[in-house]
Amino acid sequence: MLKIKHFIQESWLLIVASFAFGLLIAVASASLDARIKQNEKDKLDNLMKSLISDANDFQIAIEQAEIPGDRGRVETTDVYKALGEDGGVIGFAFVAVGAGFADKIKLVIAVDGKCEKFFGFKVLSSNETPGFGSKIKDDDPESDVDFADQFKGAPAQEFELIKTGKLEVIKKIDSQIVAISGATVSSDAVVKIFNMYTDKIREQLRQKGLIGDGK
Amino acid sequence: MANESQPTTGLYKETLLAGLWRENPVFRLLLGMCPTLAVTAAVKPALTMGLCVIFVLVCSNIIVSLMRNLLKPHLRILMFTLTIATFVTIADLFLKAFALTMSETLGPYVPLIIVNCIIICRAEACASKNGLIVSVIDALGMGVGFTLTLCVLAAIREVLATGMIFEVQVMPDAFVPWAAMGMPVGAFITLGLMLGLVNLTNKKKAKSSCHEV
Amino acid sequence: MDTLNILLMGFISIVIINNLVFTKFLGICPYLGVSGRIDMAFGMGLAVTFVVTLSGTLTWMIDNWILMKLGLEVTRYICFILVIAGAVQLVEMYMRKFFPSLYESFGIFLPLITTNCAILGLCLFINLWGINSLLEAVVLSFGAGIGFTMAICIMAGIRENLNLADVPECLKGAPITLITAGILTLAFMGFAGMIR
Amino acid sequence: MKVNVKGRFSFPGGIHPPEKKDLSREVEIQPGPAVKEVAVMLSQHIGAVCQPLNRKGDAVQAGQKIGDCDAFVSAPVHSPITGKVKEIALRSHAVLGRSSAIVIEAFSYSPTRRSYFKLKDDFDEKNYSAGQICEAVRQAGIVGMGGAGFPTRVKIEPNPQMPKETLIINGCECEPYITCDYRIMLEWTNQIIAGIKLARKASGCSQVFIAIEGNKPKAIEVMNRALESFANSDSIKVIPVKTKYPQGGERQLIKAILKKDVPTGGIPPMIGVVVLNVATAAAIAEAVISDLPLTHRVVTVTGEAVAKPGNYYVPIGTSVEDLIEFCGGVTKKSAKVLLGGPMMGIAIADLKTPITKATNAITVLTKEQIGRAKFARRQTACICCGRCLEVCPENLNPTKIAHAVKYNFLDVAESYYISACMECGCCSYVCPANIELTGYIKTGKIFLARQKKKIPG
Amino acid sequence: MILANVLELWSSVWPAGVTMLGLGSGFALVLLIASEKLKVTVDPKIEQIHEALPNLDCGACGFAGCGQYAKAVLGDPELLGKCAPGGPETSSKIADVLNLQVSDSGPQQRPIVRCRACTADKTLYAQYQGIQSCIAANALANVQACGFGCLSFGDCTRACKFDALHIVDGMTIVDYEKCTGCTACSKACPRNLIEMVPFGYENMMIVACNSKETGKSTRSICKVGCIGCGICVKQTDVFSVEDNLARIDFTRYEPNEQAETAMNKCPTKVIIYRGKTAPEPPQPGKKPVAATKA
Amino acid sequence: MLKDIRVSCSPHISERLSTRSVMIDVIIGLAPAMAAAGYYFRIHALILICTCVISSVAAEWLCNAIRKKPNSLDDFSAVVTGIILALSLPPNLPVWVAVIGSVFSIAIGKMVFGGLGANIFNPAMVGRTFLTASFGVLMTSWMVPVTIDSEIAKIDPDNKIKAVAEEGLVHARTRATPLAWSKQAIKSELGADLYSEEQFKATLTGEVGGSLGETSAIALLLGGLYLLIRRTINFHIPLAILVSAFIFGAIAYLIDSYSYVQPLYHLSSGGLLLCAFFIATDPVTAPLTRRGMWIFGIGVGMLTMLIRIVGEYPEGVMFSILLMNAVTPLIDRLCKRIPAGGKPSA
Repeated sequence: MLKIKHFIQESWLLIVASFAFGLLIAVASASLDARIKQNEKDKLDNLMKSLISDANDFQIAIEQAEIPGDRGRVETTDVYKALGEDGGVIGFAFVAVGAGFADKIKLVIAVDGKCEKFFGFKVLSSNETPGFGSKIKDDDPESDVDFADQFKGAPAQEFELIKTGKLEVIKKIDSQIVAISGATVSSDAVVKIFNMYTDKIREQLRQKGLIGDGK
Repeated sequence: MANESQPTTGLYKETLLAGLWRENPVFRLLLGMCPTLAVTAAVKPALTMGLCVIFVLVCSNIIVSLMRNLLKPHLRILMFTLTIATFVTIADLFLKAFALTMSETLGPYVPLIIVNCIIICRAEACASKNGLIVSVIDALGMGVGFTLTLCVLAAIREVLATGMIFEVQVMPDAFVPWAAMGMPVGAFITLGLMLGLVNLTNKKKAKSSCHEV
Repeated sequence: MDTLNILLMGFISIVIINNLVFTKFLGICPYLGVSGRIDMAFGMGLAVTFVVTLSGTLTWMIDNWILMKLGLEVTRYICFILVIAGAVQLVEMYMRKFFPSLYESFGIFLPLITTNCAILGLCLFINLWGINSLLEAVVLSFGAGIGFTMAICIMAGIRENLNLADVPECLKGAPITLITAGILTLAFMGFAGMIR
Repeated sequence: MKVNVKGRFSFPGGIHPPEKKDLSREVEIQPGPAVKEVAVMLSQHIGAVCQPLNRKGDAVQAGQKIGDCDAFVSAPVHSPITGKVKEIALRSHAVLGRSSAIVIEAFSYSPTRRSYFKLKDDFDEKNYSAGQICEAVRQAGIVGMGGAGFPTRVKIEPNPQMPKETLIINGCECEPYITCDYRIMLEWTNQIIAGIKLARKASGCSQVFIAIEGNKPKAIEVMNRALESFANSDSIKVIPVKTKYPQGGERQLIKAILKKDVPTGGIPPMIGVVVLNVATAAAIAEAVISDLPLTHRVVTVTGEAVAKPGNYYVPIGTSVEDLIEFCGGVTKKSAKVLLGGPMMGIAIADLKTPITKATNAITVLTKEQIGRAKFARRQTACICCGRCLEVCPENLNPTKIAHAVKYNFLDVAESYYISACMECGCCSYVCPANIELTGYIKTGKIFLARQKKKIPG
Repeated sequence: MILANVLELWSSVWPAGVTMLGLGSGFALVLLIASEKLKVTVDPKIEQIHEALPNLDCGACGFAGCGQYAKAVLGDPELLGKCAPGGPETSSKIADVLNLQVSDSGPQQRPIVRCRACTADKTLYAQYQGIQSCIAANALANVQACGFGCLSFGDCTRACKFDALHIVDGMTIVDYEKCTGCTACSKACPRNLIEMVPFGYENMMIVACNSKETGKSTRSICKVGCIGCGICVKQTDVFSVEDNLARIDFTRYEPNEQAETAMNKCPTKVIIYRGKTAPEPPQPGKKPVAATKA
Repeated sequence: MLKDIRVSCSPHISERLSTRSVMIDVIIGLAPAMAAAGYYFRIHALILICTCVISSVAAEWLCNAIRKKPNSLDDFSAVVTGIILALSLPPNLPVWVAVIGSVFSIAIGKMVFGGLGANIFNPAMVGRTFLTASFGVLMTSWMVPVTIDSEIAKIDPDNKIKAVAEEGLVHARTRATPLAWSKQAIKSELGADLYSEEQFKATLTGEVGGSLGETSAIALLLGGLYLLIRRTINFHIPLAILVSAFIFGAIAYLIDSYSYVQPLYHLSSGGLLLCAFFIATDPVTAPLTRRGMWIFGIGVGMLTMLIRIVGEYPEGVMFSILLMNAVTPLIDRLCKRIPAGGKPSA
């Protein structure tokens, strides 16, 4: 039989310490929390701003929008609306997540106010192979055009990944995306993320009445 | 060597220096290999990592040293890890608050400081047996030794993998970066060769135990 | 069927493609220390597999069912490590009592499982990857353990061979193990991009 | 069991080195040198060492027993000549290093050529009982004359635990150069068959195979002819086996003929087999019928460096030096003197080494041969080509064992069954890296034996 | 004001503290129960003995390591004193743990090499080619003319964990400063040349020969071999001659004049000093019979 | 009467065979492939092979000098490594990359383990994999054989793709290897039926883009046959690799013949033949026992096809070799030989 007294005797240090450490962490967290939140928001804002350069402010349009991902998973994301000078909605932006070559890829994707054209995307975080997959965010010195540039102004519909194409094909803004040579998986991942989110976001925006129901 | 007229100062000095070379945690004690390999693709994260480790090491050594007489055997390890985890959490929060990019680069390797063998080993080997001052000095020595090692390794890898150090180009333009050095391969092989070099400096008599023909 | 597919893919992925040792540098200390002989390595691998499955499952439960509900994510690390350290100590005591010979051969490395980054690392990665089903968490944890066992057994086989070779004196032990591990990571690159 | 005489009986592994037997194969057995002094080793065979029965200065007769031992696995030694015991002193022994020997100074010894043995025409093994044969064999001090020298009586004596069924007479002589068994088979055919019959009777075996390598068609023919002319020969069959080394090894021979494996670490009687050398069979006949002890044997003196290679009938205890001298000495190119053949023979440095009952040949190799052979060339690293595994007749992994010994991992060597190695030398022979595999394995075995002896528990 | 701040902080902080408290006490409870229920009664003595041992894992005791020995010695006190590197000091420590009276095991055992032939002293009939190891060479008869002397391939130096043996000019020299008396060298020597003797004094007088050949044949192959002449025996009865070889009874040996005289009178100078401060052994006075080759 | 005699352990005679003669055999076996490379890539082949051989030999010499070990150049193993490495590199690779590869092969792949015989991994493949990881772009820029008119790339699959895409190429100066384009074709859903009799013939003669020595199947078969006849290699490993690769290729082809090329095509293209005859048979890194060799060969064939069919890389040979090298000790342990008389009792 274990006696309470015995238990206290043996373990008081651990109990006291865990309590104290719990408090310590909580205090630290409480004092730093605001800053951390601000940091994260700033980063997101900056990225969104760089995509939708006309925007003055970003506000949450849909909280925790649910996106059914591949293999039955559900991803949730906040959709922000970008407000222009006049306070009108000039675009939407959201964080999109998908599986990359090595790890998850997080993108910030921006579409215009009618959800017809993309403003493009920025990489929030990725862990792609340096030199290959990391080209989705870096400039490729080999080719004359950026992979990400292909999305700028592209129509918000299903993308198709193709492997080779002349410069004109890359430069041409359409739903054909030319893969980065040697980093097909990463390119594919980006295209898949776009395809996964576009329709669902548009649907949800429609439901909320934030955009018209397509003409 | 300890100066005989000033035994305590000598001891402190020796404890401090031990961590730098003679008992360098990476080269000699082979501790804390995971961050050594994982965060040394570039100097900057390596340095950040090193600083975090110093912070956690010093703090946890202080706490462990203070409560060393109250420890019960079956809860000893638990207490150590608890202490370490607390300070790692705090360090992590600080990084997130004041160096967001770095925090993202290091990713899960910051919380993994908790299981960095250096810290728990120092807690076990030094702090739970020694007084406050010695523990702190030991922590500083070990931490600085660890950081320096990390930085050296990171510098080699960063130069070869990107041609840059601290994101400043140091190699001529004609240099084509060796991407592999930034990958796991580079980490393992560079560290392996460095360990070999360090072993070479050991003046241990190489005794071959095989029957040669 | 779909779930099964996810589980299978996740398992293969963590065993081979995202092997903790080769791609995430986790568990290097025991990897260097206990890979001298195959039987020891195998035992260590099994011990790690057991602990990692246990703690992966437990931490997932605590994380998703308690901490996230209470909004106490900040204490995540401290809770994880508590769970792991507790689990390891339990295993250690249990083994000491019922499998003394096994306990002897592990020696110092059993308590070191606590500080085996592979275990905490996996718990963190499960959280990071946003695994949201218990079953998947269990499978991934188990797979991580198997992956570790595989890596350490391969290395032990190689090191047993290297015992009978004229390795330069200064490279014996840890250095040559690291270099071999480096080449192994090169080899495992071949699997890259197969899944995910 | 039906035996296909034309079949090529063989075993897995093995090699086929150049035979080089033509140096001495056509030379008839000749009497050896007129020795002035012989040194009879007290330890001539596997088993207990004999105790000398004489003192310094005693006079001994030819054939007189001069050393004996009570142990079961032992055989007495006899003086081959009439003379005086000069001293009991240390002499070089091919295996044991310095070992004590009875040195006998001859009063007068004239070399003979089997003058005192003649097979009687009315020979019938039924005249002898099994016990009688065994005792005669024991008293004559007969040991295996093929190489190892295991006391023959122990081999042929019926053992209730291990009933013997098959007697294999080993006439393979697979080592290069050596021809003494071949000559014995050609010249003493009848005597061998008499010996075989006696051994069959003593051991109670029901079938007898005489294994002769395919490269000795003459011997096969002679044997077959002799068998036909003898009564009671129906259970005795001559089997031509494939010409390769080490076909003459007991285990390989049994594998080749009976397709059975002798358990590792075990002996042939465990599976009901006895293997006797042809020379041993001849000696048995001599001992049982004429009551003559084993005091002489046929030794092939051969090698490119010997002036007059041949097969000689010499008293046991003759020194190698005397024998080589008798064969016209050696040419200048000589570089290595071997007791036995080039595969398993032991290189000796001290030419005063006396020959023993188990010495079947003295081979003198030339400098060129040495230079061309292993270990004179530089050893390179093992490239794991696996040739040694292919030729190993015991299905071992020689390179692994050798390297384990080299780097002092004896437990690894043991786990690769170092003890099963019979040191035939095939692995060293084929090794392209010139690694002395056999040497390492031998070293490892000695090492292990010492370790087991010294460390308690 | 401050109180309000603290209260506010407290209200945001307490859940963390309480959760941790719960978790901490939960684990403490589980571990406590486990440590009680699963307690293994390890004899604390084993740990103590293990601590007392030098932990070199040299195997001199005949066990796989210090841990194994600690266990064994607890079960069987007879095994006490087997730890050579630790010496009597360790033995007494272990005895303290075991509550035993340590028997005075006498002076420490140290190895002596019973051959003093340097390369020039040795006669070779032939040139050895092959594995450079004493065991391998010894498997062949007559690698050297002397079948008893040191082969100087250094099996003992390889066996020594303490770097205490060296081959100098064909002679095996023990560095008694480094030697711990672990007996590894004496086990390694295939010719059993290395004998463990009680080193009662800093330097010990030894007969540095192992040849059991007759005097005549010893002389014919080695300048510094014992010929079994027995001159030393006449000086003091510490010496004895057996199998043509002089021996010293080390249990009775003490440095005195008779022994000194015996050493000086030895015709082949085979009686020499060995030890920490032993002088260089003298060269034999008169030229021995020229070595003959076969 | 006898002076200067020697003693040594038995046996006292030996076969006249040495490591060097084995290596020279391998070099002779590689000669047809080198000749084919010389024919198709002219000066590129010469430069690349010379660079690799010279730098490999120099690296080995240097490593030995540093370790103060006797020189081991005379066993020619460094030459073999250099040649195999050169043959598995793209023809127009810059010289300095080849030097890095050779040095890495010899130093990290071989010498740190203790030199020839101790290396766990095939040195040439270690070097090639390192180069692939480091200089991905350079290592996948293929050159068309000079025998093909550079204007009309008659077997270039990009023509087909072009026909579909109606446009030119991204990198007009480089051409994909047959395997790479088959992979591309599959991914861009053009179908694998681009395969034709003519192209198969081209892979046999070697008139296609690809690594220096991997293009000509006939030359490699010729060399392999020589080694088999000389008994320098056993037939087990090559046979196991080719058969298992064929079977796996066939399975994939049968499942979806639109997406996967015919199995024979897999055999004749890429590095599979070079691997089967010259790389996987490297005795140092392959298992010792027959049973082990079968397992090893099947493993290499299987992994190669797995990587080719499912994986990211068009060519899987180097990875599968390294992977199987890594498990070779385990295979050897699994296939431990039992003495003829069974395990000794007790």
